[in-house]
Amino acid sequence: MQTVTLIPIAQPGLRLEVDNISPDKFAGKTAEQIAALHVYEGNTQHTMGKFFRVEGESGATAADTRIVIKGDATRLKYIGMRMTAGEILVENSTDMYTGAWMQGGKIHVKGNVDAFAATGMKGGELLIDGNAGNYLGAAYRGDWRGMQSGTIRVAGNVGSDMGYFMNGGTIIVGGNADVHVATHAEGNGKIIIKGSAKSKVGGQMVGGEIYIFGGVDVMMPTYVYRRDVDLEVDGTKAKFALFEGDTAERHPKRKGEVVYGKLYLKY
Amino acid sequence: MPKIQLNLITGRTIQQGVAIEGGKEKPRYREACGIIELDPSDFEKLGAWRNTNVRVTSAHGSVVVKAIDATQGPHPGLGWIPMGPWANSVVNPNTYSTGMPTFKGTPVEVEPASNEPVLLGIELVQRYCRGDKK
Amino acid sequence: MSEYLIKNGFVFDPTQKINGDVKDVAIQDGKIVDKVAKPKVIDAKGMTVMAGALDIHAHVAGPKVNIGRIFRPEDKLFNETPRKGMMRSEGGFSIPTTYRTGYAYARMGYTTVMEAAMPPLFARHVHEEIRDTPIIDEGAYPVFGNNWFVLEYLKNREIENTAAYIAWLLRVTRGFAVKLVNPGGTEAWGWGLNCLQVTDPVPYFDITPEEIIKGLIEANEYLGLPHSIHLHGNNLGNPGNYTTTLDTLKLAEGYKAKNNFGRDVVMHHTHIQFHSYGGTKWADFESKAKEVADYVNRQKNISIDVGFVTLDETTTMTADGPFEHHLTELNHLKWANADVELETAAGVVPYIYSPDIFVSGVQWAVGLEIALFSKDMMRCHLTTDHPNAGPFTRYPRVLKWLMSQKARDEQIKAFKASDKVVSQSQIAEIDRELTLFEVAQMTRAGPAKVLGLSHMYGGLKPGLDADVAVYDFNPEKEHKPDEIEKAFSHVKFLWKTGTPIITDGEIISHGNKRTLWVNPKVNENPQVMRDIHDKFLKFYTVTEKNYEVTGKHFIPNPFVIEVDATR
Amino acid sequence: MTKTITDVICPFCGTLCDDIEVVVSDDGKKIVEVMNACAIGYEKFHHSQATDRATRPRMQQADGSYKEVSYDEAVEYTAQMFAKSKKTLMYGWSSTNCEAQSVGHEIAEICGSVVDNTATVCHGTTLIAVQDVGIPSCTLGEIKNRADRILFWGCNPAHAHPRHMSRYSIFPRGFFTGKGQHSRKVVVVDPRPTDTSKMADYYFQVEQGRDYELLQAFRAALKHEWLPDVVAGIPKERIYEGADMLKAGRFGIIFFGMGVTQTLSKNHNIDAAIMLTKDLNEYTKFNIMPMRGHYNVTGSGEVLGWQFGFPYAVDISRGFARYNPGDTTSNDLLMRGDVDSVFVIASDPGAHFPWTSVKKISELPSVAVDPHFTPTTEICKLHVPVAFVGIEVGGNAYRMDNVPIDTRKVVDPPEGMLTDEQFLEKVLHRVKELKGVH
Repeated sequence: MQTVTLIPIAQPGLRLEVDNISPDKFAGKTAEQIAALHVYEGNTQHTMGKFFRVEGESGATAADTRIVIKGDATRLKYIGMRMTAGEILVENSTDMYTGAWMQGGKIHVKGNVDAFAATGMKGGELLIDGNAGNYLGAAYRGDWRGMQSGTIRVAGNVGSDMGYFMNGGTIIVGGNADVHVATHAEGNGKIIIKGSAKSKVGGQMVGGEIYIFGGVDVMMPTYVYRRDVDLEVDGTKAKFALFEGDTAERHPKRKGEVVYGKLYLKY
Repeated sequence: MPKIQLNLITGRTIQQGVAIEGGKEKPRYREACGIIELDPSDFEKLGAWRNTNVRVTSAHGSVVVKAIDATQGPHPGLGWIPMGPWANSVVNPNTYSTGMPTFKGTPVEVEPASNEPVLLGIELVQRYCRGDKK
Repeated sequence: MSEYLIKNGFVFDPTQKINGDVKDVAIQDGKIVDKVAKPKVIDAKGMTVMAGALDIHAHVAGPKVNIGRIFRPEDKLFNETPRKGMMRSEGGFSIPTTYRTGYAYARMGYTTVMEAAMPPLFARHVHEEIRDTPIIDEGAYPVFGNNWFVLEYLKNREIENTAAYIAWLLRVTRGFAVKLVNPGGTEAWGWGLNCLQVTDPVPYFDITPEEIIKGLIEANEYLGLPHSIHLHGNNLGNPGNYTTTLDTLKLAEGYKAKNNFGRDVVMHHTHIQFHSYGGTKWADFESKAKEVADYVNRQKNISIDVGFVTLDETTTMTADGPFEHHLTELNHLKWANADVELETAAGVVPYIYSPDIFVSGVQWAVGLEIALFSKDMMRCHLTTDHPNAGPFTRYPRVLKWLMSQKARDEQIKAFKASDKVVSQSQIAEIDRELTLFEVAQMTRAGPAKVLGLSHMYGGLKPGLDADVAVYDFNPEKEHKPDEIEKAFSHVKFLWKTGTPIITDGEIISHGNKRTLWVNPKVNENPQVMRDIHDKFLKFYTVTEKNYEVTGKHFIPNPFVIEVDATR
Repeated sequence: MTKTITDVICPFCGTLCDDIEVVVSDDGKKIVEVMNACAIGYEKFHHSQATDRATRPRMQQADGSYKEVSYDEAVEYTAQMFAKSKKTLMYGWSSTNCEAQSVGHEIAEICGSVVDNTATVCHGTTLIAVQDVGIPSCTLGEIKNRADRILFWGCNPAHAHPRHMSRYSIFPRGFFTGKGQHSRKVVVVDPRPTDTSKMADYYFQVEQGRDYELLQAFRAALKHEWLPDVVAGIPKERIYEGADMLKAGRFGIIFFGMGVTQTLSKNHNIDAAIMLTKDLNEYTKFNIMPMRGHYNVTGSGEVLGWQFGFPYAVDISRGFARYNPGDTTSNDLLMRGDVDSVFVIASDPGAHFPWTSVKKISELPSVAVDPHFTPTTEICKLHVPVAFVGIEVGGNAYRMDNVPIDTRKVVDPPEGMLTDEQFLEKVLHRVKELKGVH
């Protein structure tokens, strides 16, 4: 695998749209060609080279291209947008839409990511050592097809609306979650929160699973306690209380069984 | 000095509507919107006179308004400031990435401030834009 | 003096029985002429030349179209194009912005489009969107089939009063024709009910769809409007509905067209694909296209447009309120509804016609069968009931299927439930391939005649408007299916009333777009005027004075068709 | 000799009353009397006549004071600001006509700006919910003529839409509702009793911030699902009773306002309310409608809708339209420092945005186009006073139920004053010159 390193040499006045920072766009290009790719600051088109020193070589394909972003990336939007393969390592924090609509490959952010990371994610892996903003692994506005597949791991806390309209894949949160977890989730996505959650957890959920280790401050009134179960969740063996809901929603039947959203609370 | 904790909500009143069309540079706008409506029970806790000034402080800012009796109530524990610059000095600007600040449901602290003036709307806004707002 | 001469093209013009002869077409000051003196010459050698096409039924402007745009941001995702030169930015797939709508029609060689359903109370909105749709001439059909005035007049068989009300409403809304959508059923939807059969009573109003349809045919012919009544029948989209459709079509029997616009039909039944279903439930769903097409072939006084299913993710929208509620119950996708006081309703629901779903496959077959079983292509028109069965931008793909059995076979093979689609339809047995002459009938001459606009559109006869499309398509050569689709997706040249709009495939002008409307004159009718005054006082929430659409800011460039119906 | 102009449209709130009568002086220059309007509408018509209103543009000076300048200078400053900016926030649009909005949109497309309207702090979250689950709705006449269940959730028309109850909802006698108020059951849900709840047959005092829970509980109650004893401060018995009462109607309507759009859960509150409405259509006929605030905020959404495909928060910075509340919305853009100039028209963010956002506006090149003196005009670098739409110039507007009504001119504006549309046309012309487009 070949590595391309981007070293910021200037900061934009506004946020910078770098949807071209993706193994798919870099593959088969020299450092010069990569430096000539476009980035956008509002209505103004710049070349990548104006903001980054580009070092190294990309691989022939996305799959064997690795991108390392050093320095301050907090004003960079759309890193790895729609990437299908390869790797991106961000040594600090990023702005919005990190890994939005990604289909494959891996993004590792050592700092925090802002809102809308992994919007409409179809596959691949997103690793966040810090915190994530709102709408992590959520659907784009109006779309009933949210996160379809893939894995997101956040070491820290996440904002509101994680897994909005989630249809599949897994999100694992080391810390706490703000309001609205897996709202409108359907199908078989899975969210694990090792810390605590606030309120509106699993609201309007039709299907999927939520595991919470640290409790919920206010439960939805439309979840019904079923039974206790012993489980191993992401390496933790424990007893969980199983709630099913959202009882206000329509629920499909599978083999004569009504399928509910499942909420597991650790004792 | 007694202080009370309230949950602050904001919104329209017909007086606010009339005042904004009558001219926001006029004292009438301050009379309509530079106020906080408190439940009688909260007045008791606060130990302040009706129609005296109070300072309302949240994690997001602080403003002086005139405390009056709830016109639509009872609503113990809830404070009401009509929408406008006074309310917007203290509301929670967090949009939760929806574009909408959380104008309703801001925890605030209310304390008597009978000697502090309630600024005119435009005065208030110009003050904090010039940065001399604490 | 702007003059153009399009030389050496293969010309197809059913109005002159010209079938691919190599001819020249001359344009002078917006009209087709015999000859020109000092023209700009365009060499169309090896290309196909036709009149600009007409779309007789598409939902392109107005409240429900805009609900579709507004509530489907995901329909715009990754398909927006930026402003370029004088061209505005474009966006949207199944419900494109007004600018993309105008550009996309022009690119396909379309120059006239009819908005299929205008709620009278929202006429201003419809006209604002038409104003912002470049290039193409447009008209809009106000809906009458559930209008309280119409229901009350026809309950007492008051044809003259109905006609006077129609004349008034066409004028104040700047409307083009009389549209009916699920007659009676949409009023029933005001109470969450429906009328599925033409004999079902309409709640409270004590009238049936049958009586509404016949009454409006009579009123339409009393006025002698350019277009016939334009009907979306009852029981749309349900298995076994073809019997309702035949009952509906039969209502036209015995009526004769009376008008000065060369129109022969008294009823145009729209998107008949949605009305030609057999079976008793989705499981035994089947095509009844043959039964319906055969009846239409026999009956010279009715015409149809098809509403071809294009197998896309699209957005359904119709004034058939109860149907859209039914649909959202089936696919559980977001549902918008808009009931309109005294007049109509509308619903909007996204829908995915998936090649993996057997019913979608059969619906695709039904549309194509209707066209391929039709004997008179002047009375069978190409539509997708945009965007209901698919976006209008798929017309070239539909042409590919109509013109190539190979293309159809490829699609049949691609269906997941291929065998079941074949067994529930007849599409696999049909070897007919439409000719370019028939295509010109379906998309030009036919709709122009049925709309009563053959004096302006649909052909290349000297004296007609110079709407001319040149396709890079050589009819003498063999073509792979996809080459057909490609050629008709993008004209090489296009003129709109003599103004060059597209040259060498590039849009160079917004043209001189017109809004068509019909202004019938009838005898003074004090009773109808009193009724109107009374209904506005008691039941409308806008005043009578604030109802009429007036002013250049709504219709900057009107084209009024006067009709004298005074007795 | 005065003359009376009838069927005048009131340019204040989304109720868009069109039965106002205005008596004007015989020279057509002065409004003498206003009839049928509510207190707010009456005030708007009369204050438009104020002698102390600004009639020429005003440029902010170094000391913060304002100096009168010509319209030409104002056009030049504004056009230069647009041309030099990388991303201008064009905010407002809700108290002007659709024609002016259209001109502004072309400026935005040429300059690569963001167009956002007041829905962003009003019913923007409603629009997000509509995009997620749709909206079964109707025109106000359907309610007048058919409705026997009227539910006001988090809205207070007695104060915000004063004539709504008499014209459309609680009191009118319609075709199937001849007994007016007696044909209807009125329900109010609000964290505090209001002047509207005084008129209600049922009042639910919801715990502030728990509307989402209560709405979902109502939906569950429709299906007789289990509920905890108390939800959001309401005993479950009352929730079951309320659900049955809504089901028992023939035609119901839910009106909702900023009580839910601006409260925690925001779009989710509306989402749940819309789904409650959809559920009720399993049993009877039900619709739902946002109580839109400004008289033409709906129109701004419609025009943006057909021109760009999105109802607000439209980012055209790259020449094509993009939309995502949370990113392309005014308060997020301002607080994140993601715009470099601000153009405000027909609204007052200075009074209605959180102070942190207002401060950002004051720090940027900024223009405020407004007939009034407002907190916004007094912190922007340039104030361009214009004629009052709906009083001194006509033009199209959309009512809260999307019904388009063409507003009327009743008097002339003061000598030499421009309208919104005229000023924007001049700016567009100049911007095209500066950008070299035609």
